[in-house]
Amino acid sequence: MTYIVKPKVRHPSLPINQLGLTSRDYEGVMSTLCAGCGHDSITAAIVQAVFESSIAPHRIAKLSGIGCSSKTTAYFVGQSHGFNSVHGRMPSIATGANAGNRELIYVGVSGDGDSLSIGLGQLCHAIRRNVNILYLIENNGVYGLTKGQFSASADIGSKSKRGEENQQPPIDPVSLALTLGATFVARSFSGDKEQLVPILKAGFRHRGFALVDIISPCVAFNDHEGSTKSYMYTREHNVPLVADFIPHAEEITTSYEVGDVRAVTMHDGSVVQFRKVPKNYDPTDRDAVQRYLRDRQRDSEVVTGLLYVDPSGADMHTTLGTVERPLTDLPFEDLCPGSEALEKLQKQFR
Amino acid sequence: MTYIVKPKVRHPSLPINQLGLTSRDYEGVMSTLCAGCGHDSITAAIVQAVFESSIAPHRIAKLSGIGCSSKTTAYFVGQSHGFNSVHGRMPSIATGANAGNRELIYVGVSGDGDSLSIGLGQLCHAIRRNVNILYLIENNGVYGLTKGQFSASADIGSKSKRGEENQQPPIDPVSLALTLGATFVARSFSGDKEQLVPILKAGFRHRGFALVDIISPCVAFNDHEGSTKSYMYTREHNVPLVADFIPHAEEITTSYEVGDVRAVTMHDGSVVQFRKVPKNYDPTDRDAVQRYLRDRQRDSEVVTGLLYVDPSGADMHTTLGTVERPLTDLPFEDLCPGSEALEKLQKQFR
Amino acid sequence: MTSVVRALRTSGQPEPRTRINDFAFKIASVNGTGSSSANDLIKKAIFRMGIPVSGKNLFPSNIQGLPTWYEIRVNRDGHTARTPDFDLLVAMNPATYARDLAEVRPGGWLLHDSTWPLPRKLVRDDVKVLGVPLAALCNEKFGGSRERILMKNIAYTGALAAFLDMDMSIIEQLLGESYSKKKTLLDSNFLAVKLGYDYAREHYECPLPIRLERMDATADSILIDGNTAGALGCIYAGATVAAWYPITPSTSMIDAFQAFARKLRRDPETGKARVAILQAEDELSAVGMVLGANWVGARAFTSTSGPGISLMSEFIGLAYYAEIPAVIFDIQRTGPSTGMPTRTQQGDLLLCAYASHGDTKHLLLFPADPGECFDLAVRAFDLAERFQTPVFVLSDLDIGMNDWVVPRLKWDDSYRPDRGKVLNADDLGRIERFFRYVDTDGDGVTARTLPGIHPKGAFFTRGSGHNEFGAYTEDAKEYAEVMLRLSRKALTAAQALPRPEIRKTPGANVGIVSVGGCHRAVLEAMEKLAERGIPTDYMRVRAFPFVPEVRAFLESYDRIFVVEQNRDAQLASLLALETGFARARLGHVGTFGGMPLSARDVVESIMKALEWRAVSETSANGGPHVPADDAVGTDE
Amino acid sequence: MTSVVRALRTSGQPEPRTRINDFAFKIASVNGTGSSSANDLIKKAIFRMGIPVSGKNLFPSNIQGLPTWYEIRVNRDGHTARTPDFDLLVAMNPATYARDLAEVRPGGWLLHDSTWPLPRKLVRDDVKVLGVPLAALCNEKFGGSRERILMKNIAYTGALAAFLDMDMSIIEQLLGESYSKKKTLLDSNFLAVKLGYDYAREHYECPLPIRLERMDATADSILIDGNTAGALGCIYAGATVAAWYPITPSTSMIDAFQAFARKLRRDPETGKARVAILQAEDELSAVGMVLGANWVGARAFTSTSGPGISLMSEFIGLAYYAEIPAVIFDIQRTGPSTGMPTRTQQGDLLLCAYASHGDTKHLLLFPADPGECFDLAVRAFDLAERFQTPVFVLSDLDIGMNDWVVPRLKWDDSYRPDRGKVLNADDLGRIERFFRYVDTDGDGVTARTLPGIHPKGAFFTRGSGHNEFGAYTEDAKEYAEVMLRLSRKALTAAQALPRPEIRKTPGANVGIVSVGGCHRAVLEAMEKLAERGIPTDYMRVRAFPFVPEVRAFLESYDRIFVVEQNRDAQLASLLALETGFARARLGHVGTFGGMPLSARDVVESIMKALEWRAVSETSANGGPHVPADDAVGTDE
Ligand SMILES: Cc1ncc(C[n+]2csc(CCOP(=O)(O)OP(=O)(O)O)c2C)c(N)n1
Ligand SMILES: Cc1ncc(C[n+]2csc(CCOP(=O)(O)OP(=O)(O)O)c2C)c(N)n1
Ligand code: SF4
Ligand code: SF4
Ligand SMILES: [Mg+2]
Ligand SMILES: [Mg+2]
Repeated sequence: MTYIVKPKVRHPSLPINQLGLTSRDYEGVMSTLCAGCGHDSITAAIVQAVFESSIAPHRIAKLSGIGCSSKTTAYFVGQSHGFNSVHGRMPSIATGANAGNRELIYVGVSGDGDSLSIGLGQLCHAIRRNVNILYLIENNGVYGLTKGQFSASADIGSKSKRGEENQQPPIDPVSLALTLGATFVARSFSGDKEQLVPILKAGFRHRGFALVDIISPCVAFNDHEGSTKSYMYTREHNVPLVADFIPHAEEITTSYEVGDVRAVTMHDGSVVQFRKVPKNYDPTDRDAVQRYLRDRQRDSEVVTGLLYVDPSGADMHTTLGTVERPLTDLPFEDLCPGSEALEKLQKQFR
Repeated sequence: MTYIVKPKVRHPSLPINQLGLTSRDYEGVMSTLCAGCGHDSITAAIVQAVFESSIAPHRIAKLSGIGCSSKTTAYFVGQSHGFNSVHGRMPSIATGANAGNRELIYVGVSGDGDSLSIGLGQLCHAIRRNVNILYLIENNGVYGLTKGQFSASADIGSKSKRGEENQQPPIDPVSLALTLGATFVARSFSGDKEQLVPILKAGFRHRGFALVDIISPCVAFNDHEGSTKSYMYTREHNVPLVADFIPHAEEITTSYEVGDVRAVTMHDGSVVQFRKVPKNYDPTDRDAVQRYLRDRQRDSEVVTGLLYVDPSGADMHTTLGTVERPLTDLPFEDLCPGSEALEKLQKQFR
Repeated sequence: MTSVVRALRTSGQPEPRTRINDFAFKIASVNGTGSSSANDLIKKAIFRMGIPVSGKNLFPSNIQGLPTWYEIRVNRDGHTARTPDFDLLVAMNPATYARDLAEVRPGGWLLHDSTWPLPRKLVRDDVKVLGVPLAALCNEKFGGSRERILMKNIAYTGALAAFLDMDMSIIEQLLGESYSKKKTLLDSNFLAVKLGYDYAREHYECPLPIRLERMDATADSILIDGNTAGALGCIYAGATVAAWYPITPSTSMIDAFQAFARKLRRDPETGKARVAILQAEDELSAVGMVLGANWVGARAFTSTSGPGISLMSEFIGLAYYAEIPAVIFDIQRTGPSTGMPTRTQQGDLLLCAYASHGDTKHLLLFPADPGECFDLAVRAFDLAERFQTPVFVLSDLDIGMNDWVVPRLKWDDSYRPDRGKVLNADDLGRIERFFRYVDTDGDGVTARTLPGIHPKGAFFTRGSGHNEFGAYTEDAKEYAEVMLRLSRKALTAAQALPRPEIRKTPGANVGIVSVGGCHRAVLEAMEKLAERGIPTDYMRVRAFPFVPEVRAFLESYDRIFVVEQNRDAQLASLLALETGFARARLGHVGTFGGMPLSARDVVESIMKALEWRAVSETSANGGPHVPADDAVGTDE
Repeated sequence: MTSVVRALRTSGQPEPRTRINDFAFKIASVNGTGSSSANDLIKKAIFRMGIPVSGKNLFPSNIQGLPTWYEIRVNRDGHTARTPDFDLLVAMNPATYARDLAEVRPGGWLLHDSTWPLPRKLVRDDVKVLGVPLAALCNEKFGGSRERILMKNIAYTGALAAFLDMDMSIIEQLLGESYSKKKTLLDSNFLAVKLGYDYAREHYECPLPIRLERMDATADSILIDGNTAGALGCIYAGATVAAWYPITPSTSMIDAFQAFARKLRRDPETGKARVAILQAEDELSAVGMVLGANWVGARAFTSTSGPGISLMSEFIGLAYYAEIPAVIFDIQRTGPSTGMPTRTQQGDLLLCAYASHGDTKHLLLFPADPGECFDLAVRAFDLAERFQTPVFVLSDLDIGMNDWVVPRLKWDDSYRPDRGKVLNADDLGRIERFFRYVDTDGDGVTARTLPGIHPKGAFFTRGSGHNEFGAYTEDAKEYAEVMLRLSRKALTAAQALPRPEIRKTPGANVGIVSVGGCHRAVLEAMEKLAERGIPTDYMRVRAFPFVPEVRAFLESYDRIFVVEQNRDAQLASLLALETGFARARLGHVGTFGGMPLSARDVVESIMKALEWRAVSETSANGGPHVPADDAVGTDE
């Protein structure tokens, strides 16, 4: 069985981006996921975000673990390298890759099982290192690929397809990330492309670990009555905050009544404008954000949107003090001290 | 080299507990740690706590990972089984042991490296399962046994012996545990036995995961000027909350002005009395506690004490719905359905 | 392909006109369309007709929309290993028409949905076409697209019933059992069956020359998969703790254990569970839980597959060195790495035998079919506790997830668990002092104690260097003492393991060795070889480490072929290491592409090897590069 | 003990009155008391005198307060393997007096602190006592308990200098170098030396019959440990990413790499680092980082020990199957499990060769000393990139953490990294389409591309089943194609690996095979065996998998002994598996108690085996249970 290549008929009408590419140029192979799977909608949002951001496809590096969600890296930006690694260990691959070549644009796609069960330790430590990557958790509350067991993000009382109730408290990646000092934390919903795309664009620009927890219903195993990760439940309990992303050098046109809007400037000069956020909601105040989320949670509301951002946080390379140029680009001459140096330094071993 | 047995001269004067045992009966083999190591003070506190709680030594099960801290399970209660397992994976051993025999009294001893680096995933999931165990993190900010590398609990700016400054944000087990829904969270200091002992006693009684993060200076590698885990630094920045532990059926004598004290009753009827806590500090209000800790933290104060307790939380067995009797005690007859049943149930395979 | 092979391939052509209870057919469909219940229905109906049958489910690592196949073999002589020769193919998936058609033997049949005209891809002049307008028939009778899709599959069951002469009363009965509580479903299903059945009989001469006929060969048998049987074995062995992390193809074993436990492990008064099933956060944690539970004296196990074993490696070494019982089921799948999660292989033999760093050796059990999964599961717990060490039960996807015909499971009510040398409170009360690792009787096994029993029983379990008293040591002599005793223990254990199964044929000077799921294919191959004038003797190893008679067998033949389902001849490797026999003299025969082994694979490779007389030399240097390998590997 | 052995043990008794530059002594002290700097001083002074010397540090897995030993051997012929025969013992630790005294050879000397009367435990009539009141001398001159303790150790250095006739000017020079910036420390240290030196000369006839004499055997050599040399190799190979998790005995390799990088890898302008050193949260993460870095084209490595390899197993399988370069240093320690972290062993050979589930085989390099750690580190990166697979450098605690005399390290400035088949932007621009796993030239190695270079270079790296085009597959044929190519690749790789070192002796019909750190002990043993009329030939394997000449060597002798430091004859196992040679014919000789191998261990076992003429039979069934094993194991 070889992979199914999508027919690439280019409609002359298709809009093109600054690189002269159409959105079709950012697609990948045909998805093999179930019809209606939330993950496919996220794939579509990624394609749109990368296209609109005019990123050269081959400058992107796609990383994932194992799971239905992790498969999706094959379904977007076919002209970029992808690494479908092992279950739960993608964060370490990403960390090493980024250490070697800091200039690539990294996007990691994972699932709630991949990131919150087997991969929890690596996720936490990648956040701690503030590795420069856009990290997506396609969160459906179950292990889809292994047929629907509860994952660590399943809410108490949520029912499985067989009718069992989950009794264990969930691990919420958002509050976890905030507690661990993450510098970019968002939650979204696969069904809300309008909200998701700008978050992804901002995430690509963020210099550091950008965590986006995306509720992404599993139609095969967790989209039924009584599940708290179903389309229906999420739509009903979703409290969306909206943010617009204005890339660097694009003038800010949209404007709202003062107080209603709050703008945050990213390290590269692009701006994130928050609207439809509660009065004096401050996306740069970690504690305030945490408090707000917990309060909403108590009324079992699911707040989505770009929730917290700290554009000034030091990423891994800043902490390591590595050269600006990717280590992979350094000429051997800059790396090997040569025979003379070897002669000299051996004095200490005499 | 065989282990060094302590000379057991029994002073007739030594006080005895309800079981007629003296504190010497709760000691273990001689410590091989560095003179002055904080871990040894914690060992002493454990001995006192178990002695005063009149727990039968052989009903205790001691578990640990690998590290100087993990070695200490050999240094207390020599008449109980100990399991010095592998690095960072003790929580899973404890979970399985507790699943098999829920009646033993489990104490796990770990280090900041053991629990927050290699063992972080297992720690988080043991907390999530609310395994019934008193879990100690002997926290010195370094990997002692491997000679002083920074651990994940090292604070930003803390200096190593060689003078390097740690640049990565620390993982704080206390706020992590609170975020993950832990039902018993405390922080203490190896140098404050008076505070530590009652916390340990309460922890033994708590039905569920009792996390005690204990700052325990490493005199060999992290007790110098500039370290935030040194005796000096901790003494200077310590904000101790005090709680008394009154075992079930012991009448509550001590009394304080109202408002100044707050009592929490554990599931077995014993009572924890909080004094020297800020006005209307509520150790059962998770969010309030988290807010208070972060505020103090901002002024780089280290709050110690029994910080949060939820005596009503369902432990692992409650969630699993297992029988009250330890599974290890069930007679084989109750476990094996026998030949007739086998005959019957094979109909479905015809 | 050598002449021999070609000869074989076409041997028996042209077909005898009718073949009763001796044929194979394959159903190609799309996963997630409910074809599996249709396939089960067919398989079970044949079984109830008293005819030996087997089904091989070739499903994708995907939940919905990809190609999936189901192979059913009927064989009156009880040969139920996979066969790659198909007499009939049911083509329900346009995406795979071409490759599916290619698998039909010359002179065979193709059943397709004739609602639409026959596509070019389904035309082959040496294959007869059977058209049944499944969609049309169902669309007429059923509403709702989902129902129509499902019923289409039930309908081909009806058509097959007609073509193969299945007993309709049995089909009715089976449907009745499955939908006893859902009358409407029962009706619609039976209607769908009838639709296909009647259409076939009206438009074609039924039955076909390949057909079924009631016989009485399965009365004392059941149709069961190894994961279900193994789970049942764990229940009967008295296992109280199961810790696991989902991974194909082991997941269904825990599902089965959970289902059995719900029925058989409830406290009659309180309704509470007499078992703890822990879904761990990963495999490291799962096996850690198993060690913890065994340490307190519970019978605990985990079930996983290759990737899980790799992750458990560190803990396995701890269990070996600290001497903690543990039962680990490895339902092998195609490796390395993630590999092909829904394909079978015997690729973890070497890993499991010596898992973890340092000098280690573990006990392995090799079930050959679901029946042995039940028996060896029980045996595994006894061995683990008796020898205080990890015991691996090496099953695989084919045994674990496919239904096999096996004798009814038996249980001896006098069975009591062998807990090994465990001192109870009285024992401890009597002795002066307890030392964990002192070998009093020289068998390498030392007494252990459980926590909470008695103060005198206390000892310190550690993976660090320890002497026979259980105390920490860095002393070479003390350390070596314990390590040499562990070697002694392995020798004692080998004697207690299941003996190899040996079958002799008069005049045989070729020996065949195999393991696990290869068994049935080898037995069939031996018959075929005998027909070709090549009598063979046979040894199936059932456990590791090996007893001396294994070496004795190897030494008694000019040519030895080791049949196994992996690339690198891992069983041959274990034989060479543990018996001292030259690896170069062990010919490697097997497949490793993920398909269950067939007798043809075995016969072809051995014929070829005997022709070329070159196997040993080749395998000597090239290790796995026995030409046979390549041929078979790429034949599939 | 057999007669032969006893004969050996006492051979050469009574001692010749004087032995120049040919003796060994041992210093017993308490760890954390600074004795190590004293021991280094002694060792370096002897080295500077131009005399071959070696030091073995036997330290506990503990930070302070437990017994620790340091063994120094001086040998004019360059035999610097460990020797268990000590002429002199410095007893600084009352806790171990008894066992320490027992290690002195009859007629030897004991140096103790005579501040206190000679304890009974230190009395042996065949050992001469040298009393020096170290404490008294130091308490008189120094204040502060810490300083007094430290100086006591420096003082025995002085006494030894007198007894052994060390060159004081060299000691002065060495102290000057270490304390160039700390005048006061320099003075106090030299004072302490003088105290011991003068007292010894005033109260005893100095030097002793065992003494030093300047020679010129180390002029072109250095005194270095393998971890430092290996780290330097990584710097020179151009490694830019190191990911690790602390574990004895590998930690010092990363420490050294960090130290070298600080000096040699700074951007002259910005002072920023041209290297990224990542302290991971565990070994799974460390190796994951190494794979990630190699995937983008950086030369990345990790250094760990046994437990780390076990944890890395799953990722190692991914690297093998997805064909990602990786360099992994395994500084072996005594296993299994935590084992004895501060003792040496060669216990991970089998694990590393076939790590991970499924069919895998990895490239291994075996340095014999620190010099080879440097060379093979560089070689490892070339091989990993050329063959796109993990390469293990199997060092051990003895090589990695002890100082060895080796020839000065050389560097050829014309060296350029071998990046293997990596397509650059131009290559990609030219071709029509890129397929990752198509083998164009039949050597089993296919071209790879790096991310970010060119749109056409894009491919999908996966550990799941894939065909030669890099596409996902569950097809047996496509899967097998790739797996068979990987076997082909291993054969190609074997040809590119370091060849075995072979030494022939006229008339030898006994062959010895060994690996890594056994080398020097074996060379010395060969001389001793020759003296006893047993000429032997020798092969040291330097890499795995093996080339055909390895098998050829095995086939040319009546008796083959495989010398290695583990219980289960792991090298013999690899030889049996990969050459096809009968494991039963490979005699196992070795120690596994954690002490570096000595020539005596080898000679004794081989003599014994030749006496008993029983090795092969025994090892046949019992596997590792060659009596030699036991004897040596428990001799230590
Ligand atoms: C080491 C290992 N253990 C188990 C598995 C089996 N497995 C594959 S995917 C998966 C869970 C996937 O869940 P999630 O990450 O939520 O992805 P989803 O399918 O729900 O999108 C598991 C357990 C594996 N591939 N590797
Ligand atoms: C798998 C594995 N990796 C690494 C080690 C080496 N190691 C032993 S203890 C330790 C860290 C201990 O740190 P911590 O838990 O903080 O204990 P401390 O010594 O500081 O009390 C490490 C890395 C090991 N034993 N096992
Ligand atoms: S199983 Fe669930 S997660 Fe997987 S593809 Fe289907 S819907 Fe999506
Ligand atoms: S090294 Fe540090 S942690 Fe370890 S024993 Fe010494 S003081 Fe304690
Ligand atoms: Mg999921
Ligand atoms: Mg620590």
